[in-house]
Amino acid sequence: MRYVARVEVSLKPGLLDPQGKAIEGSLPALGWSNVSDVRVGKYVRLVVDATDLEAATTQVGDMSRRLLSNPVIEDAVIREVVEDAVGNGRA
Amino acid sequence: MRYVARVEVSLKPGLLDPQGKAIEGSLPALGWSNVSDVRVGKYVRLVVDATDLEAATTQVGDMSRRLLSNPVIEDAVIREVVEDAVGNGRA
Amino acid sequence: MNEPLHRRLGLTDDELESISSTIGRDPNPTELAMYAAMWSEHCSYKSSKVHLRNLPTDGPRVLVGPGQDAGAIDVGDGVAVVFKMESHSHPSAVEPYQGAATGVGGIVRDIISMGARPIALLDPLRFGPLTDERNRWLFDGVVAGIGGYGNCIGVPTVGGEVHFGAPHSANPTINVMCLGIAPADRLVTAAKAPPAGSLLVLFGASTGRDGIGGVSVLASRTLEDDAAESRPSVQIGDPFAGKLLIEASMEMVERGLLEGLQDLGGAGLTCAASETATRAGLGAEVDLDTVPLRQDDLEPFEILTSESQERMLAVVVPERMDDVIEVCTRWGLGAAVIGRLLDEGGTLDVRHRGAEVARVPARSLADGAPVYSRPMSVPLERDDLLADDPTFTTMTTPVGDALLRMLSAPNVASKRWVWEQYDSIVQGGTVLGPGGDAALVRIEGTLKALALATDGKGRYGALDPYLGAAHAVAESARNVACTGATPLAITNCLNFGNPERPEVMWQFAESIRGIADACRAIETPVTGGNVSFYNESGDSAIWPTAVIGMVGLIHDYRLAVRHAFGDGTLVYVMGETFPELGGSEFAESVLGVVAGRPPALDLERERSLHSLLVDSARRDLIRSAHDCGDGGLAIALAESAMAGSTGFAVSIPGDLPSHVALFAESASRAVVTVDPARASELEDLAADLRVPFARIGETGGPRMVFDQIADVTVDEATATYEDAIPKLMSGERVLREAG
Amino acid sequence: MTARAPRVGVVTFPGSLDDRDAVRAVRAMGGEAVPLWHGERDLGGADAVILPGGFSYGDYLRTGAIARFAPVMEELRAFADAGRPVVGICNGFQILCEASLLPGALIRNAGRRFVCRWVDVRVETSLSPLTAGLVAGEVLRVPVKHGEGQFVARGDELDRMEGDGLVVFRYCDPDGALGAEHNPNGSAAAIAGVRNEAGNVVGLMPHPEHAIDPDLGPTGGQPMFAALLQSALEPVASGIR
Ligand SMILES: Nc1ncnc2c1ncn2[C@@H]1O[C@H](COP(=O)(O)OP(=O)(O)O)[C@@H](O)[C@H]1O
Ligand SMILES: [Mg+2]
Repeated sequence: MRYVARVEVSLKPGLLDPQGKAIEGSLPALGWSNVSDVRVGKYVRLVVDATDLEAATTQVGDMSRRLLSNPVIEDAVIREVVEDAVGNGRA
Repeated sequence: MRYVARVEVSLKPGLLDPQGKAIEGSLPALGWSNVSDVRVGKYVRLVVDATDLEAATTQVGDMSRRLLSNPVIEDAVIREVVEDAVGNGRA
Repeated sequence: MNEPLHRRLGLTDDELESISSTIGRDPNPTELAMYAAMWSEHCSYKSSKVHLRNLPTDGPRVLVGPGQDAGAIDVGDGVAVVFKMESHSHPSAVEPYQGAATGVGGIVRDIISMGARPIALLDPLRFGPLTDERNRWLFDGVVAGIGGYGNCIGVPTVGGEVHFGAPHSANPTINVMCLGIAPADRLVTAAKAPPAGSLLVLFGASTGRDGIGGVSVLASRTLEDDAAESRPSVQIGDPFAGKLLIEASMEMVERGLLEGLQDLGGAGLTCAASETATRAGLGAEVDLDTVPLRQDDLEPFEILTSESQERMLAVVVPERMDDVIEVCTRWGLGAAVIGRLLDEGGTLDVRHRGAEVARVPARSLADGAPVYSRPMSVPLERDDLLADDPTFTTMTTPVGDALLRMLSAPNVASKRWVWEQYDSIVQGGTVLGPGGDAALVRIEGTLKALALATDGKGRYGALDPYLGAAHAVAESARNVACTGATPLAITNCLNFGNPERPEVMWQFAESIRGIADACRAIETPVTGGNVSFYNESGDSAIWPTAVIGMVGLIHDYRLAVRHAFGDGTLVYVMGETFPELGGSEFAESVLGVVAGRPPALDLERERSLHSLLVDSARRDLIRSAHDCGDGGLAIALAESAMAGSTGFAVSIPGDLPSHVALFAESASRAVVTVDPARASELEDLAADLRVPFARIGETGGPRMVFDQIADVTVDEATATYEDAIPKLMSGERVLREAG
Repeated sequence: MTARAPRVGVVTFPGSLDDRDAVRAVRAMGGEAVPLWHGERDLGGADAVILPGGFSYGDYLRTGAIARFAPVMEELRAFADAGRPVVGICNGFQILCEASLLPGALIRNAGRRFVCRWVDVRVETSLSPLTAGLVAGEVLRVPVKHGEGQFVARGDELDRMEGDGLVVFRYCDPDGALGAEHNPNGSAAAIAGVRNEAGNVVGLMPHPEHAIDPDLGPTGGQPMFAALLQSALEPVASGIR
């Protein structure tokens, strides 16, 4: 079975997020002074072939820790693992 | 009211995603040969002060188009706009 | 975990006692954290100080010697050159991209704090073999991190080196050197004594909970299993803020707004405030409530020891404050008055929420750490290693094959993969970038250029730390001289294992002795440097690695000599070749051993060679020069041929076996080419300077011909040399995406 | 014709790096350089404007994404609409694309990594402020240094650009031949630089300002800056349309 997974990787809370800071700094000049706490992360979408949803989820979790993020500075959160509707996985 | 919004920005399908390709290329060596279609995007999380959910959503949509993504190369998807439970917005 | 707090912070019982007797009471936890940071090995140099005193630090050109944020020399025309090298190995081992990036940011701020504009970076690096997945991840991330920061702040990375050795697997060695220039009369140094009442102004990024205890936890301990615990001390770099910090600082210095300027590095605010006060010979008060914070729930000790990046501390007289704020605002940087220098007592008085949280003598933090004379002993395996000399093995591999094998050995192979990831031309001063013997960066408005090279000899150091360190000085000076520049002064980074082990301490002392002897002979004083200990895991330490950063000067960069061959010249070897394959690249990559006695070093001969190289450049006498380093004569010839896409035909004189003659790494040699019409002039000069020489052949054609020994096309050699590292790094088999 | 030295404005954004180099290049080629500041709505009476290379705002969100909102950009848009010469180099090119003053966009290099090297580019049209007076087919040697220089555009947009002759430079070998091995970043159709319809706005990834001084290397930037100084004094571009 093919499953589509979406993983969000973000800097650990407390660590400086220069990207978020830069965006936040630019917003008032664009007329949005009501925005705060901007954080930017990575988002990874992939297709995994697995026997069932559970197996797929376990593997994605494993990958998130070992490859998609560096646990020293980042947290990875699996947002979604769903069965791939025809062709959905195609990027 | 404070609302937390999450926006995903990804390269348009068809554009080469070197990061996704690099991750995909490194997976087999780590024992995952069942993964494909890896795409890496950005994910932005922010807190917006607005009168209600609709206003917040409109503003986030606006920001996504004008600043957070470049429509020539990227798609932006608002994944979520929810009322900020106490302190959630804090990074 | 019911260890007492001071031990958990890395202080010994004796150190605690010394603190208590200094302040006349038991320190409170905040004070303890401040002392732990300042008295850490990284900040206090407590194990290395007794040895560092033996380095020569004086010379007619030295403006600022060791002890300041960076050293400085006078290069004439009222220009001061400020330079320094530092390590960022520990953070890079757990997060290569950010570890390396923040290493660049840190060394750049050292230069800024002297009032100098950074104009060049170099990055000497050591990794374990690239056949290992984790080493590739580290290599990839570190190089990307150095580029990520250096490219973004607009300081060209013009040189460096990369070597690979198994002992660096668990502990990569990441050093970065920065060089800047300033009008000599505008250096910000201790010479200027700020008056009491001056304001302490913290500007740049806000302070967060990152890098708490970085120096005491990461840099002053080994990376054992408690790595997980030390992990949060890695910081995230913000090169954009770093660039703004450069511009704002330069503007303040140029407008004369500052009485002093200090970067916030290891031990953060505690270090900056205590050193500033100590240098001024005054006390200081700091109010932590005025420090701009990223999170509002920081404890006093966290604010005091946070190593958040991209911050500087300025000393400003009140009348200048408005101007300082104006500059910071224009560059989009926050600035806050966090305290002032006080007349009385010399104490550092820290307040938080209206209460006093620390009150200690500033000088005891900055200068009061104990100085240790740690026990030393010669490593047991040393004699065996020296006895097992590969110089005397018989050779079965054909020389041509050995040559190609060595050209593809990662230590020798082209480092283009690395330096193409660095902007080496921004600022428009790069006369010679990466790829040659030394980089040349011109001094704007003059015809002068600074020559820069870094060298460290890992294998030699492992076999004989004294020789290893002395060779590193000699080779870096030779690299500089090859371009036609006169070596002037060095900085260094000394990377070693755990100093509490007597063998490591012995290696360290021997290395210092080697640097000192070589620097005295070559007349290149030491203006500063950095010591990085605890580079080990379990009982396996890195190779003792003394990395030298050499600075030289050429008076007219239009006369600079390159290493590439041109057509129709005569090829000379300057210097003499001996049967010396101990610790050589040939021994490692062809015979598979790291053993033997490293080549001897005659510093008088070395100096004569430098004179020859500098004189012939000044007279525009030679067409190319390239030193014989790793891989010896054969590799030097091949590198010059590949650089100029021009072959050669040589025959090797003497009666050494051909592989010894070609691959021996005897010191004090260079390959030089000359137009036939000027050959006798070169020979006369060499004779005058008593440099032994041999004319071995000529340049031209598409082949590299070693008479009767080997014959390889330049194209084949180039393909082998250029493809080696990209091939090892390809297949995109790289763990974790950096950046 | 005229004795006046052309005035070329060079804008400094927070994070601009090659602004000083661009100023130096303008001066070396005989122009008068006018430093401009991102926060001012004033082009200082410039005859032409350069947006220089660097990492404006750290390029954190997307290259050029934040810089395009700078106050000076409003002035610049009017200046460009009036047909005056505008040149974007590297980050400047990225800013012009983000601002829709040029077609297409620039994304991460196909090879994923930053690349700093000398390349050859082939002039594709003389209808731009950097190529006026040059002949199509001419090859110039200049350096590139960027992490996000892969030019992309939608398929139909690319066709239109080719049809309208909007491609100004392509990466090539020293003889002008194209090939993947000469394309440092995987750009579509080996595109190194493009212009707008009117022909007065041009952007390129290579750095001509770093190829002026023969003591430092090849001088492929000289003809480009000579063309720019020439174009700066010419009447408002109109015939190009
Ligand atoms: N990490 C690096 N960063 C920048 N340049 C490098 C790096 N590694 C090697 N280089 C460059 O490659 C060239 C060859 O390096 P190396 O073989 O170490 O020189 P040498 O043996 O003469 O000291 C030098 O110009 C050096 O500056
Ligand atoms: Mg050399």
